Amino acid sequence: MHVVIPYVVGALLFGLGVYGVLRRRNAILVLMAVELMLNAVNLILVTADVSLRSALTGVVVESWARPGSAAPGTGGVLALFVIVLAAAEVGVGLAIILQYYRMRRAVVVDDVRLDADEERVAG
Amino acid sequence: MSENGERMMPGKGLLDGLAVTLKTLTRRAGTQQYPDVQPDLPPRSRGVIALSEENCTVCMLCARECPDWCIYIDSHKEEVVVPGAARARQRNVLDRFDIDFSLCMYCGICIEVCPFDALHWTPEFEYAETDVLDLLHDKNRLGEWMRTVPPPPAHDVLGEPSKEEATAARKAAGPGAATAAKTARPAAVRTTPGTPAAPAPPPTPVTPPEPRPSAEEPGPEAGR
Amino acid sequence: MPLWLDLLIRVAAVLAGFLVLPLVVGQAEHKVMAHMQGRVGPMYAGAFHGWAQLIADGVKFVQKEDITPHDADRTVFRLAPIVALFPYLVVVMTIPIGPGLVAQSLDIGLFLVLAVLGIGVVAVLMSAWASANKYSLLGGVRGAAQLLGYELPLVLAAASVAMAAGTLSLPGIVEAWQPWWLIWQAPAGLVFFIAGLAEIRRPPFDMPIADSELVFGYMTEYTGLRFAFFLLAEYVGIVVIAALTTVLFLGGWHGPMEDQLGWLWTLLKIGALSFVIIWLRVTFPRMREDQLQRLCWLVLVPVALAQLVLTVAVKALT
Amino acid sequence: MTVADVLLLALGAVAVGAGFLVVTSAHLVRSGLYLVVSLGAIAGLYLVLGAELVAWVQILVYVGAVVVLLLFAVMLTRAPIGPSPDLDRPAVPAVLVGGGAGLGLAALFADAFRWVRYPAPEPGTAERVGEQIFGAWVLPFEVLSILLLSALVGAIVLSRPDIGARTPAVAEEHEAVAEQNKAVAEEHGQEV
Repeated sequence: MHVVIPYVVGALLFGLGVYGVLRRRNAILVLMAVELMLNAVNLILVTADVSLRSALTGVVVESWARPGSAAPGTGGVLALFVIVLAAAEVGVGLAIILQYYRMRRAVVVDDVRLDADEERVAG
Repeated sequence: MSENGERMMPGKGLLDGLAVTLKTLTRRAGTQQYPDVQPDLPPRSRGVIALSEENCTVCMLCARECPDWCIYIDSHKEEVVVPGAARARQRNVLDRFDIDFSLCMYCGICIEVCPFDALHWTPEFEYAETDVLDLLHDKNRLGEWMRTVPPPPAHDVLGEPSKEEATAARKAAGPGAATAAKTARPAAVRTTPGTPAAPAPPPTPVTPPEPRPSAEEPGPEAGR
Repeated sequence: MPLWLDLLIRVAAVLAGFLVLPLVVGQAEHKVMAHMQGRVGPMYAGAFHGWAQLIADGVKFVQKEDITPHDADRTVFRLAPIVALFPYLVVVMTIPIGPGLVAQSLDIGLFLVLAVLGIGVVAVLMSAWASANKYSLLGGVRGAAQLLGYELPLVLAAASVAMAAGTLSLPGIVEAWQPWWLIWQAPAGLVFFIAGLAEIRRPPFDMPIADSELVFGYMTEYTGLRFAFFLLAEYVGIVVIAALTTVLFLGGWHGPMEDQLGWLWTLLKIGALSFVIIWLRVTFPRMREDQLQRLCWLVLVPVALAQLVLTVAVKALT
Repeated sequence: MTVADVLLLALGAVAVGAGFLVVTSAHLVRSGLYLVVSLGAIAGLYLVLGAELVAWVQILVYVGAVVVLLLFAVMLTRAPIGPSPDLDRPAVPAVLVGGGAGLGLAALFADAFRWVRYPAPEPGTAERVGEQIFGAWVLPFEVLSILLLSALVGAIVLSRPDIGARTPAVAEEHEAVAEQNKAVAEEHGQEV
């Protein structure tokens, strides 16, 4: 198989994610774009698991470079970790957004003023 | 916590509920197979209202008492020359007697107030129509329902004799026997049922011991 | 046997199971529910005791007008029933009926099943939001909260049995199953079954539908064939949950003469569990929304976690 | 071109196309649904790449939970049906940076890997991934679980108004009480 396909797909998805984060004003859409970026990274990790392993056969590497010695699947493990991280990130991120929405009735990122000492609104 | 304050086994209520439904599953269903099997209606079922035209005197009581004004009555007066009488007598003749069953709420007040037993309940209930206008039954249609009016329930054997019976007995026994006749109970003798009673049987003078149709054996079912 | 014939037979078998079993369960629900309520249920369609009622229903649904509300998001609205039905089709494919009798044996079949069942939530949210109806939206939000919550005990209970069997493959779990697991894995089985009921939104867990308060929840605006799809999804859901409980906790095809009659045992167990699902529906009233979440987080999740500990302990001792 | 290549191309096209719609669609909820499609296609890519477990975890966690949470939040924040007018900022910088990053990385990868064939991996089993996680990666795994726990607590604190967002007055009161408690505890500690 030609691993360049998933690599390029991953790169394009990452670009789309960056575009989305910069372009979108709705905080939830920004989160979605972040998910796209994380998935792009995951895809590249999993693909790297395929390509690097076959590229590195016969190459002696330091033990720290490839933990788990010769056992394959490290990319998959990292991808799993990233998925877990994403789940945690979305959980907290959405809690923040919903709390903000409850106070301000808005989820537009541009309007969030981080520097001002805002009066609190009881939720 | 149960009613007497004891703490029950947790989940017992859930199991009890399951037991109830399972028990019902094993029993026969109570569904009546109506179009296939005619329903066994209780006496005095309120189906449709029948009109005995001959009994009606156009007193308009029913139309006036009807809570939703669903009885329409038209009539005219007729002179009847009675030979031997000094004047011709006037008589009300019924032109129109309609009951709109799309309005009727089956309260039965018209039947209650009719002084001459011209209106009757019948257990007939299959008179649904596809057009609501067809639910206006005219007097012919109402008269047809008379076929389906069941005979009135027989007098309770153990009950007090009716007023008419008591009066008749008193008259027959002559003065002084009134008290005895009042307290006399008719003997509960099983007899063959009498003739099917007319919709409004005229009070027949009978003596108390005379056997009457017993309550256990009503007259043959009319109609159907 | 050539590959294409093999494939054809498998696909045909899965489709047949997918279409026939839900009909059987649906008819059983009609009749069992009726008799549990002292009625006789459908009697006319098909000469004998209304056996063809669901087919008649299907014909009726096909004839009905397919209405899409004016304000609805049309594409999403129309896609939702298919998305609701699709995961179950995939799940039916992986359920082993007898020894070697499975449409698609997978190394991590259990994972696939749990993952794909999770897609159902998306269908609920799609139909709820696209209907442009506040009852639908309320039902959908309830449904999402319920499905997300109950996925946790479902996965934990399944993890317990997978740990006990030492494999994630569904046929593998059945092969490893032993009768005493009935006691050992009983709490997990109970949790799985209850959480499964909530996952397919059957009464007493039908708050997302709740016809007395939310009209019909996220299905309010659906008519005709699309509504029939949702109904079919519900009945397939019953079959799937019963089948998964059978395979994971009741030993699938294990029984007397299991080499010849294994499939029969599986089907019998599925049927019995489907009966229990119907029975529960008839018996219990709908729970309140807060009771639902309380049951999930304060009862089912702790029980499932305790079962995991128990499983590990027994595994370590033996 | 092998079957795997065709699958990779098709799934990749779906993933990128749906991803494009995620970041450009003017319909809030639809963007979430496109995200489902995109993530599903990526799960398909994982399957082709032999990471079966990752694929199903992707479906279970991403499609089944993360996207549902996102959709849930979109609906809770009153997403309208139909396009929303003011979703986007000016496009130019975003296009420059995003396009640059995406195309640049793509060019880099294309240059690095060319059109070279790699042997298809044997499908990964759960056993192997398990060995990896609980062998080489057990420490990160434990750290992750702690992170998840803290995220859980954080989300609960944030979304519960009775314990999370407090008015300043109440907060000061709470702090005062906490300080008192601390002082009392310290005294006790000294006595003991």
